[in-house]
Amino acid sequence: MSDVLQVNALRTHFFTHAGVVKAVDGVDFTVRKGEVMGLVGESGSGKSITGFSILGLIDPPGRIVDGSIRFNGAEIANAPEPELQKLRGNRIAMIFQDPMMTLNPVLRIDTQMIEAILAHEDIPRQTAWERSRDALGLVGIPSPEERLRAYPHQLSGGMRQRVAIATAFLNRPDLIIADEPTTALDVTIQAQIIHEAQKLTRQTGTAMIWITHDLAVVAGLADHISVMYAGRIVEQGATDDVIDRPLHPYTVGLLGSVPSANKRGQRLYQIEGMTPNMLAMPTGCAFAPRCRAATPGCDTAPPITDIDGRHLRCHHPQTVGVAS
Amino acid sequence: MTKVTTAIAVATSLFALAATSVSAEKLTIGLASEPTAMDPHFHNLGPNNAIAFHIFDRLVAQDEKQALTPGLAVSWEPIDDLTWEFKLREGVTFHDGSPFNADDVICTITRAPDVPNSPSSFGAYLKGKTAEKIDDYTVHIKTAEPYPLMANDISTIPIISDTAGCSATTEDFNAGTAAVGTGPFKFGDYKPGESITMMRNDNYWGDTPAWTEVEFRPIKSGPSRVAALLAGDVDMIAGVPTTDIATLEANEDIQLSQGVSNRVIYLHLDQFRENSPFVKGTDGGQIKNPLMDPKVRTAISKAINRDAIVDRVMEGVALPAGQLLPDGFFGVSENLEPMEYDPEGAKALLAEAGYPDGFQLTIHGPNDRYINDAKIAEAIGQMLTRVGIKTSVETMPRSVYFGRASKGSPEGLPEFSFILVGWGAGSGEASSPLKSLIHTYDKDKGFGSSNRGRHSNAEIDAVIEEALRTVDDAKRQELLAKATEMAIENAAIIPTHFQVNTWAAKKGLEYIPRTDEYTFATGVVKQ
Amino acid sequence: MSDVIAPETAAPAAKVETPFRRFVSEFFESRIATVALCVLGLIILLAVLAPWITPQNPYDLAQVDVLDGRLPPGSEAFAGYTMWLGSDGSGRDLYSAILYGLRISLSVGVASGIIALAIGMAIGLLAAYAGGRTENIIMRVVDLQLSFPAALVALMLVAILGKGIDKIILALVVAQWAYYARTVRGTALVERNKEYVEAAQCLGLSRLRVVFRHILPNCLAPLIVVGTVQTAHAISLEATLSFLGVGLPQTEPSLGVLIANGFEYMLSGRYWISVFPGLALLFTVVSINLVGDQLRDVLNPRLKK
Amino acid sequence: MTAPLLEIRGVSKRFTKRLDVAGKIAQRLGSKIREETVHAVDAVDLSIAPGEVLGLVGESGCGKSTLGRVVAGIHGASDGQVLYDGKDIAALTGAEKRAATLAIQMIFQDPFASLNPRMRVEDIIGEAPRVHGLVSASDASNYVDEVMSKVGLDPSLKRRYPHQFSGGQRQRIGIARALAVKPKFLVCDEAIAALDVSIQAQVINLFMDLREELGLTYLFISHDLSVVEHIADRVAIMYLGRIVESAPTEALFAAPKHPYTKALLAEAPRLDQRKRDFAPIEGEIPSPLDPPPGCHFNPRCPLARADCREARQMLETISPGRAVACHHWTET
Amino acid sequence: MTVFIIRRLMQAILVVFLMSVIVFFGVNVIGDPVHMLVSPDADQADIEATIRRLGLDRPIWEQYLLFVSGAAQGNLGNSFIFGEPALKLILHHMPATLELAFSALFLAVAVGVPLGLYAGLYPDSPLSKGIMAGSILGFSLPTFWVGLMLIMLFAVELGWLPSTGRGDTGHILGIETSLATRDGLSHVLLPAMNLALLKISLAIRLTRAGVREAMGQDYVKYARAKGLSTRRIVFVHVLKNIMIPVVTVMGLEFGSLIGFSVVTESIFAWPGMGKLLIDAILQLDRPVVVAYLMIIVLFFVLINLIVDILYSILDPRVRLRDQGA
Repeated sequence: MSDVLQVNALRTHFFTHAGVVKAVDGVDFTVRKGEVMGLVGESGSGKSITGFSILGLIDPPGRIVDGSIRFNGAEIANAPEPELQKLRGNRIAMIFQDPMMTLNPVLRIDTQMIEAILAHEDIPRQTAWERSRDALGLVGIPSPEERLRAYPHQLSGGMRQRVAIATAFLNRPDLIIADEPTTALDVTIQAQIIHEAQKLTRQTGTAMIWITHDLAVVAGLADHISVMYAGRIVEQGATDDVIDRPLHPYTVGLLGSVPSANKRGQRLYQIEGMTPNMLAMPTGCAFAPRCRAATPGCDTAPPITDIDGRHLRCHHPQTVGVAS
Repeated sequence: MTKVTTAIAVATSLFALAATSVSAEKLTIGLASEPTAMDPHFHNLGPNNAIAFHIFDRLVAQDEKQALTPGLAVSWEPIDDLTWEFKLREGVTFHDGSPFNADDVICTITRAPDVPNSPSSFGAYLKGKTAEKIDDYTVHIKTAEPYPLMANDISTIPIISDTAGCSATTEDFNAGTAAVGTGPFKFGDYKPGESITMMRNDNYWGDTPAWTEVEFRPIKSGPSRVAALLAGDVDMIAGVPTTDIATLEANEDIQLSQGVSNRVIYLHLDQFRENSPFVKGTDGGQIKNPLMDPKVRTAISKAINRDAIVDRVMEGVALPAGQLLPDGFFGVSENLEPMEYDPEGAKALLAEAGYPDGFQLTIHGPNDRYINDAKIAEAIGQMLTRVGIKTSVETMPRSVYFGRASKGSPEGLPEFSFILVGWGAGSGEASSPLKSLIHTYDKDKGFGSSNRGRHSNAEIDAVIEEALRTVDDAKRQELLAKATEMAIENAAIIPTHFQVNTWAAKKGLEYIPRTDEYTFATGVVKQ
Repeated sequence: MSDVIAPETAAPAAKVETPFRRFVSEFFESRIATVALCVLGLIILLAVLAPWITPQNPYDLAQVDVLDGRLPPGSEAFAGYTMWLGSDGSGRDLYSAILYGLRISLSVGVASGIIALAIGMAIGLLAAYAGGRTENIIMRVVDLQLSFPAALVALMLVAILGKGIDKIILALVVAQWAYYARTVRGTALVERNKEYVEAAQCLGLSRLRVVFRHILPNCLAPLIVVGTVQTAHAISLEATLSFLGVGLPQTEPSLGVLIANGFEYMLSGRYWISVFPGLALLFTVVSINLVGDQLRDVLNPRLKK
Repeated sequence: MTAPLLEIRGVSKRFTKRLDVAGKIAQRLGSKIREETVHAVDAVDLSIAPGEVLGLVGESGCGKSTLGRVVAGIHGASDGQVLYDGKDIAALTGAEKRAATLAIQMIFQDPFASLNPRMRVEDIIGEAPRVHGLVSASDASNYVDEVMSKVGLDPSLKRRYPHQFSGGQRQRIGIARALAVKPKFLVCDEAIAALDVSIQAQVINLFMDLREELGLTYLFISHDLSVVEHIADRVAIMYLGRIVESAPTEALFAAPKHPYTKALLAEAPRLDQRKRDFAPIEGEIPSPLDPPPGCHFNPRCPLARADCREARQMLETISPGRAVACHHWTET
Repeated sequence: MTVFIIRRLMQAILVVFLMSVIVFFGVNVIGDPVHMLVSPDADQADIEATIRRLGLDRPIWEQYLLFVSGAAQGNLGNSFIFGEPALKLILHHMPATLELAFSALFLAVAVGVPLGLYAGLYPDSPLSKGIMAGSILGFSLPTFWVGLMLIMLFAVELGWLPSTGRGDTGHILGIETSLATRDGLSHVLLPAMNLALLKISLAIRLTRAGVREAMGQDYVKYARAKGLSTRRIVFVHVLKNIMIPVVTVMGLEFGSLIGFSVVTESIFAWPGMGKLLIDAILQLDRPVVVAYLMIIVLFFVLINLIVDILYSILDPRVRLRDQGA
């Protein structure tokens, strides 16, 4: 399988009044064709900023300060705007968290879909309209012609997210970045959306980065999982490996925090403390202050280590089972 | 013979003047106030009359000094104590071509006092008068008592056409259909609030005006009016604000003309209430009204620095007043001079009257009626305060002011104690202010209608009444002067100054100033 | 993008960061607003100290002499002091008149602002809390009031009520209370539906307590913003009314009266009579508006990152 | 069985948008407008025993939060009764009423909106006990310290304002505020939904500790099945204003009866499922403004027949402690 | 929608009624119109005749009832001063005010929106800061003062534009307006600028705030993520959204334009309703004041209605709600 996207040592910092926020601070990963990569982290971990960095959608005071993003072999980190514009929505599409907020409320669905095609292809409007209609059909929207004439608020949340997915697939992109696309949805609707996304990626061979805080979602969906903490990927590997045999204490803790049938009625594993202040990061391992395995050696930054084809940033990999 | 040739010479030169100006000369005049209708009888008010007199003639006209001159009547005289005979001008035609005769006069006199919805009719001038047609060019007007002011009264009434105007409504006049007169200009266009346009009447019986077209534009704000003149939007403006006179004088492109008006600015003092509402003791408590004492009134007059008012407030554009009309008007006294400014004398008089420490007083005045009215009130306040009469100043829009000043108290009496007002003698002679301001208030006879101080002196009343019955001009003049002197002696009212009106025109034009404050297109001459 | 910055300031801070302190430090981030506040402070100070720092009491007719009228800046008055800004048509020293005028303009603005705020706040809170028909009626009245230009309402009222500071304040209050009522009601409605109000209900706290202790303090921020803007507006409106001849009395001039009086001198080259009060008005209103602008930025949660 | 601490009998909550005069005139004139009524809660019966944790599960808009607010006394019920300790709360007065009000407290979802930003933590926590005279003014400070310690907050931070705390800490403040009036019963409305996973675990643990320590009873409202499964003794599933199934937790997760419950369980993502195919049920939740006739779930239900569209099946007890509202539950 | 219109109409009736009472009795308190009307030469009998002619001798409530019964038949009374029906007078002056207000509105949008757009898109550029400073100034300057300065500058000093008056009129769609002639347009420009100044500031601030808010919205980010050009994002996505508040607010401000035209009209001697009103107030022409307010109330109700309809056209979210309710 070929690499669609290679991200190396990506750093995206925000230069605020209060100081520099290192939202993304050295992220590496690779996404291969047809593969789903789950990017997991809690709020503030920098997972969304990673997604926006790939698309070149970081606004001041933020910017990519370092690292490379190679898309289909070409370097796109800090590429000129026109070049990025050609990629966006065309080769790399994005799906956002809240479909209520992302669809422009005063423009009809057809306008918003057709413009996504016409921005990249010089084809008759009618053709673009037909392609939009077909795309809506593909994501399971009944009577798509009617829906095309509708305004976003006339559709339910699930419908809107289907529209967003259809729009993402309009130009047959090589990569889709989905940023918490189901967080705002109910369980049954979430299942529907994941179903459509899964179906389409399988059909088209499009690679996907699925950004979420919910380990359970990526467990069932992703081929690989990257776990982010405080701007860095702390653990990376095949889904089964990461979920079943986590190595990083943070991953271990995260998995332990998720309530499930076999822990019923017991106290949950608790990661003490809270997410670090992005303005005042601890030196060395960012997780050290909360880590049960931390030693004085943790105040140096852990290097990336490869263990069984997995990447890890930890001085003390947890080789023995999950804490419970 | 020489007389005739001169006349011809004048006539030809006039003709030549008229001929040269035939080439469409348009005059645009910025007015300070706006007429309320084109119906000459609708509203007896300065701005209305000024416009009406362009389109309509009167039997008797007034020249720029308000002296009576022949209009549509060539002559008038009393044929007995109670009857006046008017001989009408022959060969005059209305703008629509119909001839002018006695019928038009009779119908005018019938219509003028009684126009529907009229806010202020000409009734006052026609009351007690009955007109009678003797022949086509003779009209008799009768009164119940001897009435010397017949011609003055008649000089206010514009004559309308029997056929076109007499049965017409005010709206017909505004639309122009009924606005048919014999005057020097024909009705052109009337856009309320915007403009009034008139065309020259080429068949006018008198001197043909120099202007083929005249447009009047009401621009009420003074500075805007001046700006319009400076910007060249209008050729001439009336009512130049005193503040701008100096600058305009210095401006070579502008020609000013000034003339004293028939308007006196004066102070009325409460002389009928023991407890006057706006007079207080030095401690703020109620005291017996000191204004009833002639000494106090004279002291107040002495405390007023009339020259300062004229010089500082009016920027030199006014005359200090010592009586009710300026010199040159019928019935003024030659013996009266403006009261000398004498603050020490005023203080002494006050002490003599029993007010060595003065008292408290409020002066009330309008702020949008007379030239610089509020500032004058304030200046007077300052001056009185300096002699010990601690005066506060309250000015208000005339809409509020006049009603309160006339009958604002709970009993329907004049509300204020000490007020600033003005009086313009429409008739152009002294009986007008004497009758309305000085004579004892008498509702039934119509005397003292504006006597808001309620000054009352039987001796003066008698002189005034006698004058009003005296047809002989010389004798009447004497009586009027005498009444004036008595009133001033008594300090019945305290005159401060006479207004001087100013017009400004662009270079090459000049306006012949009028004492009645009217702005006539016919008065604008090319230099 | 809640992801961008998570301001976790729980790390022990040197001192407790009260909302007020935070507000103050944010306010002074803008240099323009800081300058404006200083200018405003200076203006207020000048106005307050007017009787002690002016050579003349322009309201005392015994001290005003018409013979001093229309003197250009720098002239000497009869009483001996120098009129640095010249005098007006009645002989008032403009420097003194402007400071006294500021007193009036500011007090008219502030008084009408405070009264309108109090009334508007009470009515707005009542509407928000009562709901139903009461709210409906109140809000219809507010809508109607708002659909009329304040200038027109004030103009009519002053025409009806007559002159005087009290009357103009009353007119301005009537013209402006609705802005406050709408603002309070809008925020109160939002606040009322917040969970902390439900929590207070759950805790059995009385209605009055909930309204005044919980909802009201949270409505203050937008009210302050509206208040500053409306105060500036009131000052300007008073000047306009005075210009139209229905404002304050001639002898106790506010800035508006001074400008209006000077207006007639403009074309005659006596610029100072109108220009200096005009500048004073301008500085006052602009600085209030600038302060208000910054308040809006600081207090508006929508612009917060 | 012990007597229930709290019992909900036939409680309905309707939100009606009435027509004003103008609306009525328009209606006369033939406009199609009408009064709108949202049946947020539709004749619900529930009872909760002392010390029990009842999990109330449903998707957004199903009325679970409204039901929680009716129980907590924030909304009045349109119909039916809420009985605390066997007494109808609405009928109580005076001291009894206050006691019942304070006994039932609520923990809210949004850790930002649920704390008054203009009050210090000590006031947020201490206000109600002081107002109700549970502590004297002089003891208030110590009392606040005590309550804060109980929920794991450092009492030295009590002079701070809410914005100076993290989401998880704020939620603890909210809990402390409720605990300060010594309640017996807590309604937790999505109390952990807005928190990060690692913080969620902390708060869940706190709830469990407090239950043990203070003998609290919970109505635990959540959309998250795994959380409810973890914490609740009994679970009620709600769909469009109605309870469709209730059962002891283990029984329910082992063998769901109602088709909706089944769908929910099947579709919730789980850690132990890998590379699964998501095969969701069709359709979306209908608008509560215009619910389908009969059984509300019928348009999406694989078992639906004609009778499901005609009549609603009431909640029916099928075995001790288990009830289900379905015409065809036996068919699986 | 129907409900909406009915509600508005009911409000209108109520307000018109209240307004008539307040104004009728209020104006009655101000002063005595008779003393404004009669010639100073008039004696007491004349004054009483005038009082009778104007019906002012009746008790005020009787006058009011007469007014109401007249109003019900479309007669709002005759002007004391002009003797003509007040309604006719006002309608006669209305076109001048409307053309002024429309010109000002046009200026406000045509100048304010582009400037605001720029200031919102580049908030940190010096030009934007200049625009914002200018807008504060525009906010703060009293209208009357600016009007005078405009006259001083453009009419007196530079002589480019006429200082006062309305100028020649022509016909557009059968309506007499000075917007149809060159001369007329040159007359409109200054007063319209004067009147527009405040609204330009408002439009700038509104647009800027809207743009800044919109630019931070997810839909803009999403549009960028779709690869749309900046031009399309700004002119389609952003502009269409901010036009909603801009149109709404500017529409509502149209009412205040008419209100503020009182000031502008008196400075520029513009023969509109505002000038008529202030004259009527100063001269206590009660029927005109009352009629003016009646008409203005109706006018405002109408404007609000139009704005609400426009709003629902521009914002699809509102449209649906209207159909539902």
